[in-house]
Amino acid sequence: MNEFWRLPENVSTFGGPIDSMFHLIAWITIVVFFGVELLLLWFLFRYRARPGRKATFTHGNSRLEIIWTAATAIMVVYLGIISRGLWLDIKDPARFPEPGLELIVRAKQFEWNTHYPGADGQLGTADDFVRRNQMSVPVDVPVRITLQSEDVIHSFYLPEFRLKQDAVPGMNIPAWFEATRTGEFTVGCAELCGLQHYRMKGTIRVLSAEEFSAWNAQQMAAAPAPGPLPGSASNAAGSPVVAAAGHAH
Amino acid sequence: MERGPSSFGVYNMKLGMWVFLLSEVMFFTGLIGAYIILRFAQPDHFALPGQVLNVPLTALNTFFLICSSVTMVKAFAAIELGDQKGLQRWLLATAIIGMIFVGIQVVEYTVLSHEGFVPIADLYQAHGRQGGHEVLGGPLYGATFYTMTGFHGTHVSIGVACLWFTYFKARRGGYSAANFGGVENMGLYWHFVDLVWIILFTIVYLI
Amino acid sequence: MFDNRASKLFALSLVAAVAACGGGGDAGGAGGGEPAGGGAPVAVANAGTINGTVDFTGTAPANERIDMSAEPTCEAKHPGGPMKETVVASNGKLKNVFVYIKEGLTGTYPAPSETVTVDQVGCHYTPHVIGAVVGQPVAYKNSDGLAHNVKAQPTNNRPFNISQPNNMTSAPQRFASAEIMIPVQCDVHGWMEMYVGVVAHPYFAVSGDDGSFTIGNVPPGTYTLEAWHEKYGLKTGQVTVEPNGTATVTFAYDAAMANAYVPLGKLFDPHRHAEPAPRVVADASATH
Amino acid sequence: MSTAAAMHEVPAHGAHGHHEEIPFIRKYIFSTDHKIIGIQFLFMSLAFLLLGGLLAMAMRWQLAWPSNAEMPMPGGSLLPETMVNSGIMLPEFYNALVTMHGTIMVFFAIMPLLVGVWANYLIPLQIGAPDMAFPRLNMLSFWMAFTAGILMLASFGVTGGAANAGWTGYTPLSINDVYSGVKTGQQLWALSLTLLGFSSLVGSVNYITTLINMRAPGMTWFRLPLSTWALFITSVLILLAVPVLAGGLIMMFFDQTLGTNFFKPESGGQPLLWQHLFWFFGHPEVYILILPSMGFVSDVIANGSRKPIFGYYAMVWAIIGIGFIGWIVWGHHMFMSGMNPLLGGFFMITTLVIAVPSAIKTFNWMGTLWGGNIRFHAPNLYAISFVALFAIGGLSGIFLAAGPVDIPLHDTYFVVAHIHYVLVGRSLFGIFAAITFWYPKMFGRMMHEGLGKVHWLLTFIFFNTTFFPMHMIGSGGMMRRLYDPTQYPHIAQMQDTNVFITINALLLFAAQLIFAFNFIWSLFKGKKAGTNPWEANSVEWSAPSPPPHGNWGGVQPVVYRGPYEYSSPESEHDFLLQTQPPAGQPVPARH
Repeated sequence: MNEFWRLPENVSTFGGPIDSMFHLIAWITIVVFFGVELLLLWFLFRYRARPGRKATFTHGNSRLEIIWTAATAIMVVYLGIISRGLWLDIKDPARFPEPGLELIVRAKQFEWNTHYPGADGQLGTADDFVRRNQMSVPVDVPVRITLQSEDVIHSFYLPEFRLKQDAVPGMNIPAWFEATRTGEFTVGCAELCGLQHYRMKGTIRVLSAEEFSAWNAQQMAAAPAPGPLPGSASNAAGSPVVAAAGHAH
Repeated sequence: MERGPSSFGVYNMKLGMWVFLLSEVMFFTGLIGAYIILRFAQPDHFALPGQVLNVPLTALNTFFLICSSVTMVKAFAAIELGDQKGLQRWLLATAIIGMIFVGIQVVEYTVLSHEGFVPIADLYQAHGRQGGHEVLGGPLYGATFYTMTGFHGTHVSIGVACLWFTYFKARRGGYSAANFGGVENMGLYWHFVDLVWIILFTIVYLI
Repeated sequence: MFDNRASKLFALSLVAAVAACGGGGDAGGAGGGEPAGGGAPVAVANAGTINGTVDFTGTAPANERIDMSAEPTCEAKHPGGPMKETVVASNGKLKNVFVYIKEGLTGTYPAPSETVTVDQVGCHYTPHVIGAVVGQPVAYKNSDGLAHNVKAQPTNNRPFNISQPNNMTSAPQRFASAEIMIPVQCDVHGWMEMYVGVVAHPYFAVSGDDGSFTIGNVPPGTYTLEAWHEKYGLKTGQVTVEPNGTATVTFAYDAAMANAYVPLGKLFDPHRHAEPAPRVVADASATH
Repeated sequence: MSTAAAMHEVPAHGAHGHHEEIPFIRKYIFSTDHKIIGIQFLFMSLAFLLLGGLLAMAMRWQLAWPSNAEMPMPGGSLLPETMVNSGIMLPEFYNALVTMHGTIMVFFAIMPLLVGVWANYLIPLQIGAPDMAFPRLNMLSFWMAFTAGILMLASFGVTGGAANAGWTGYTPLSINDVYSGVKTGQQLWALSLTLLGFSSLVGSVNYITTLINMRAPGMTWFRLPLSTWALFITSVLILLAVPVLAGGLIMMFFDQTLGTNFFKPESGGQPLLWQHLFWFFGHPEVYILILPSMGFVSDVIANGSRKPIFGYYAMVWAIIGIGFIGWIVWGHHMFMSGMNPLLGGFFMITTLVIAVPSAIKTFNWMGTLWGGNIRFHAPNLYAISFVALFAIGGLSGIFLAAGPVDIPLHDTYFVVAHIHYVLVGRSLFGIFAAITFWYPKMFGRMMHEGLGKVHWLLTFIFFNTTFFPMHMIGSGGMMRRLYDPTQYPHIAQMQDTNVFITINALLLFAAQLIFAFNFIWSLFKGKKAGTNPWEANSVEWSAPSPPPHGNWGGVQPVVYRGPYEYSSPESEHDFLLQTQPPAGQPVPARH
């Protein structure tokens, strides 16, 4: 089925359940689809107009109505219940696993700037370092990210991780993922965010624990974050954190 | 043509007015809903009732509007009995009270904006820079306040215009005990505007 | 709804009006009303030249290294590793300083027809600082073969934002009023930035690698020059240009001025060409 | 039948005399006749449909051969440098195309085609009323819609170009030209939609009043044809949903123009507030765009299979049910927006539940075909393919309704495929069925049957070849509104599919020209149609084709039975007009 649906390879822990649910729904719908369409075709052939023949005069059948209403209702409610559970496991902050690494992903037209805690392991301190459009995370570690936006709404999209979450200016939106294998994957923007929306892409590198700590150390030594241009849109919008905290008099 | 054979028992104009008012309800629901959402999401951008707004003045204004509803009812009652003079008198009263309401609202706006309570962020900050004393709440408060009350004010003004139209038509004897649809619809609209104001007053000024 | 158009029309009519009376005022003025090129010599009666240098004392701070790894094609064009061009100073001379005649000019100077072109190579703008006459066409060229966008954020002109998904040259942009300076940036490559100085006459220049600049074809007279640098801010100087003579001027910048005030989007005009309505009123009341 | 026909010969002539009195301008331009207004809406929205299609073709071209100077878009050289530069379409223009295609198709093509045209044309005819309750308001409604359309088109010409923040106009992109590069265009967008909102509001007040108040004697609620039922519920949805959008649009316009900050985060505004307001309108809107088609198709299928609609009451209650549940599902458009996930869980359930009434309708259409005597005339072909495609559109919806599965699919081409199966596969096929079915009533001539069948076949094929593959590139991870898919490696490898889609889209568009030709040709050359060419039952088929001013020329039709009494033993034919008096009862001449 995968090559039919062309799902990208899955490399996150919750990607598996999502995919199996996708395939469950896919199979249900395929069965229903062929059932309906074949029946339709049969009716079209069997009851095509022929001279001197009158159609059956009936206004319907209550038992049938009840049966197919109930059947559909049961199916969708079942789907609803199972999908709600999985949904909350992925999206509800109360159910997030204990993070091994916390990052801020701060979006702006048209960059994904990932803030790393730096030496003191604390975000929002002087020694944080920022990587533009290139994330690196350790494998098999739950990574918790806080999504922020400097200007418009962006959508943080990791196809291979089955992760998508909007970044809304003025909000701090939590998300998490845990990579299951090392490699280099795509970071995309899934919400129209302006002229260069299609170029708002980056890469995420999943490293082994050792590689990551080495990379982290090297980054802490390297250059600071590039500042914004004077009078550019990025500081016009102001820091989302500040905006969230309210207006300063 | 006025009413179809298997009709609802209400003539078209009246039914149409009811249906129209339904959509008006949704319009104000949208505005008020937006206000409530914003106020809950950003409490520090809003002031408590009475801190900025002049509640007593508006309370008086509310009282006037309620009176105008009463006079409107009187006008309708009068024409049902075919009392032309009564109709004209009460319509006139309603129109005038309506104008008083709008007038007071204009005064309120002028005072508030001079105090620096403005809907627009730039103006708001400009006022702060020019040493105007700090207004509680922010431009967001102003924006929601002026939008909601402004749209209501527009409805009242339109109502007043229609009232004058109805009044002059009444003076030409345009209505009778047999034909008072115009007055009735005018009343429906006016009571609706009144009702909306009572809700707005409660939510914006009191809560 | 049509606010930008309305305001633009208004501004233009204003330009016309002011220019007209200005032109009338200095009928005898040298070079008045004659077409002038962006720095290119045209016939001006016994025109002189201003030669100058921009000196720089102290050690220039190291420019910020750009992380271009996300854009390999660009990175490849910077053998020494991509750097920002905030301060380009070598043996005591400062590059990319915008110098223009601030006061002392009379007459009106129609926009030259030739286009000033800014190229985008290796995810850098070249040149990094340009000047243009009010109304002169400025075009942006993309030679990188990958997506750039050119976002100008003036204070007194209409902002624009042009995408260039591939090699191409943008439609020429014209700035309707004088402004020192207009920041231009690329949203795809946050490090890409350059500055445009828009003045109401052709008497401006940008200092080169050796810090030198030349403003040619200047009508005789005494002028106040102003120099602008994106990090070290403003300097002013006086020159007197003799008929057919050459005046020299030197601006001395100094590493100690690191946190100088750097104006952006400041209005400038020797005798109030092309200023938006509010400013005209304000200045008028100030000067009379 | 004969009596019914006889009953109408005389008034028809009488009415002709009546026609001469009305001067052309008042008869055809500023007309208050519901039929003329319906036809005005028809011409306007078909023009917009064509335009919207053209915009889509331009987008598809860019997606197949992205910013490729070797494959310049045909006619691109005619466009200004701000749209297409040296043979390459600029993102500015592409984003404007995305936005305007969506806006025009939803608000200026499909919505008027369903409501503006058929509510105006059918409601009075199907309930046996001489005209609308408020003919002048009706005229106002059309001319407001027309003005709104002009404003929307004008935005292409203004500085900065047309709106480019998507048809959903998400804030703050849509309110701040520093972010979008478009100021006037976005303002015009908001204004135009507000105006259109008022137009449809006035319209629905009219439809609802007419339906409640002006039904012919004997036309009880449960004798209404399903088209009218659907249009009634649709009008109610418009009445209650559009004001909310209008409120939001006005706030947006204030933000753009006055500098208020309802949706600007930097001074306390809430970007998500706009999404809530928009989708609170937007989801009922989706049903506004589908319910009428369900109605038309029910009528056409019953007529085509010469059989009473299966489970009429179930059908009516399904329509009403959809109308109600439609109000509490809007959040599924915001699963990824940062809305509280618990809220998301709630919307997930409601969204899935709304599948039930849709399923009921599908099964009932099948039941209607079962045991029928199916005639494959063009309208019925459209209607049957509607049922076939209805299944796909509904089933793909289940993927998106289930939150976890929506995570990878949200904002991808899977959504694009889904919405097009709904809006083209359902709404548009329903519209084609309706146009071909009621064309003879409108213009007194039949559309050419052969051309109709050809158009149906080609449309059906190319529609599926165009939109079905979008499901796969969607689940393959191609985001929507993407100017250049080849930028992403995981999408670039599906580029051949994009080319395939584009080629089929072009063919699909070409096939529509057949319909356009058929439509215009039949106006003049079509076979003359009798009063009841389809041998149908509902009241409009007892009026002359085209019906005169006043529809029955002063005669008040009387209704004796439901609209679906096909093949009833009561009649020697396989159909039985609602106005046909029971045997032995005389025709009452009412005035």
